Amino acid sequence: MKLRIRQEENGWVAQVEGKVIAQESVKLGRKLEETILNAQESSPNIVVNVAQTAYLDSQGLGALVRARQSVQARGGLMALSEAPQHILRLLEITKLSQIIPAYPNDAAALKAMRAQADGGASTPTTA
Amino acid sequence: MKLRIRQEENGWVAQVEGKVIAQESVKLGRKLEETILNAQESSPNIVVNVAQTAYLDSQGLGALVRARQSVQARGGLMALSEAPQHILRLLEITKLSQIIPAYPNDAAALKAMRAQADGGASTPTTA
Amino acid sequence: MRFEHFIQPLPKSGERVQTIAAAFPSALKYVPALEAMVHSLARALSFDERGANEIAAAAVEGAMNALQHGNQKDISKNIFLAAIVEPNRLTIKIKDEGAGFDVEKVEDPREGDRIWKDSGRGILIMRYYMDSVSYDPKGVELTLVKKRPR
Amino acid sequence: MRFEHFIQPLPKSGERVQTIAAAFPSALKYVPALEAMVHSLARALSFDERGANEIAAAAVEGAMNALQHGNQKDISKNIFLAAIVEPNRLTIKIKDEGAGFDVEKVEDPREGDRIWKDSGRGILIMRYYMDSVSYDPKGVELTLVKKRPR
Ligand SMILES: Nc1ncnc2c1ncn2[C@@H]1O[C@H](COP(=O)(O)OP(=O)(O)O)[C@@H](O)[C@H]1O
Ligand SMILES: Nc1ncnc2c1ncn2[C@@H]1O[C@H](COP(=O)(O)OP(=O)(O)O)[C@@H](O)[C@H]1O
Repeated sequence: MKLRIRQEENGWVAQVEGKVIAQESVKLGRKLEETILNAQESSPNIVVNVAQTAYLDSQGLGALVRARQSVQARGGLMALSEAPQHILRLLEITKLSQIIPAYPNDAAALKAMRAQADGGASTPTTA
Repeated sequence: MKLRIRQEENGWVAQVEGKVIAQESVKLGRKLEETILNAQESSPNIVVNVAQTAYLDSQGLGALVRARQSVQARGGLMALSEAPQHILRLLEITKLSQIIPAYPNDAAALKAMRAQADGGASTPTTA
Repeated sequence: MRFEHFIQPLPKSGERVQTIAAAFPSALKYVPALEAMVHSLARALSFDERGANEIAAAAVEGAMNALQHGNQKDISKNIFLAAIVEPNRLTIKIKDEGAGFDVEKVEDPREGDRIWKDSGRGILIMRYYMDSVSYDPKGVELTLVKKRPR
Repeated sequence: MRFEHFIQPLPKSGERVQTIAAAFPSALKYVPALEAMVHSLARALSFDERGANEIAAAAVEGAMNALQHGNQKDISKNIFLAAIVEPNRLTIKIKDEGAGFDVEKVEDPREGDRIWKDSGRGILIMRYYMDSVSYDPKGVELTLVKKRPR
């Protein structure tokens, strides 16, 4: 796994590449937590870009669920971006698509979360 | 292994990427033989570009030795190009550097072999 | 458990059926080696990248369960892996040295509040990736099957 | 040979020493899975890409010899692999079910006309890549050792 986390104008983007298994899933969870806890803004939003993610194991998915909760506890939102078909399918199979929306790209995800925070509507992608 | 063989003005270039082991070494040998045997020109020269070769096993090296002999039997020459340090070292350890010269790039290799065929001098790279 | 007891009931290698077997200590750091072996094997058996990722991902789920639930991370206990290659299918077996469990009692992670849990999706995911997922009566040996391409 | 006879003399896994063991049928198509496993293992033990390639390449040479010279490509015969992980070094053992050989009698592939041969460089290459290369008296079990980084 290669993980890069950067701050954009409207929130954080975590880019996750390669295979997310075993120790890497633990690391993904820890890094997302750190980012969310240390964010200076009041309601941090975070996008997880999985365009180059070969696959995540169930603990990697668990890390996303935990991050989704942590960010919510701070009044923020989380979403995926650029999810390939196989990851969208995985989210549907596990029904995590109900709690983790997916958008075609980082900008769309950040914009949608911003709009939602402001009370607007969002249009996530579906498989 | 990913293998691409193309014809240039002064000879053939075989680009070898990744790991060359087991069945892949057999394939490398077969493809080089085919290229040399089917070449239309009278004294075919061939460059093996190993810039992206992670490593070759001893049978992959053997395939290069056989190609070196086949090309010579047809009055041509063979050389490596863009060999990373670890491949240059392998050639030295096995002393194959004595029979398979290495050049910094495809053009230099083709030019040197051309010059050598014309009776000129060549200056291969050493580790 | 001795390796022999895992190996013995497996088919012997011959022209039509071949068995690859391995044992890994129960530590997270060895899981990628198991993954790499299964992935590479699947590729050699003409599964495409997607198919090989699915088989490797299922094997990782099985190995993680063996490591965490079965062997309770006791590094002196082994995760046994077998890959049985037949002309039409690849079978992966994963066995641990733990107490076993009853797969019938495992709760559906998609129902109710469980959607908010950060675990419980391994078996579901294996079922999605593979053609067949089953356990021996004791719940220490997992069998995963996927049809080979063509 | 039974797997047990290969496994038994190996160190049992514990906190300081861990043993990974595997058996592969003697077919070229399984060598990449062995390579991938060893490479991934070496990476997990903090060897860099270069070091992991060297270890994997040496294991491939050993496995190819076991497959071709030892087991004579008899697919029903196994190539046994063990990786013994100690704090300061990684040991790879490769054993075949063949008749063995005398490594002292192997000729130097760098001398005379042998430079023109398309084979005979495997052991030389293993010696270059690893810190130690040795055989048991019979010549069926190869032991490769490389110091771990730091
Ligand atoms: N090899 C095993 N040994 C003992 N219990 C197991 C084993 N595999 C699975 N289980 C049980 O089944 C449950 C569901 O497993 P799984 O769907 O993989 O999710 P998770 O491992 O995240 O809990 C586990 O929580 C565990 O109680
Ligand atoms: N496992 C083995 N069983 C029997 N003979 C072997 C084995 N390994 C190596 N040898 C012998 O040693 C020789 C040298 O091996 P090596 O240096 O790897 O080159 P190559 O395999 O290309 O001949 C082989 O040709 C073979 O005769």
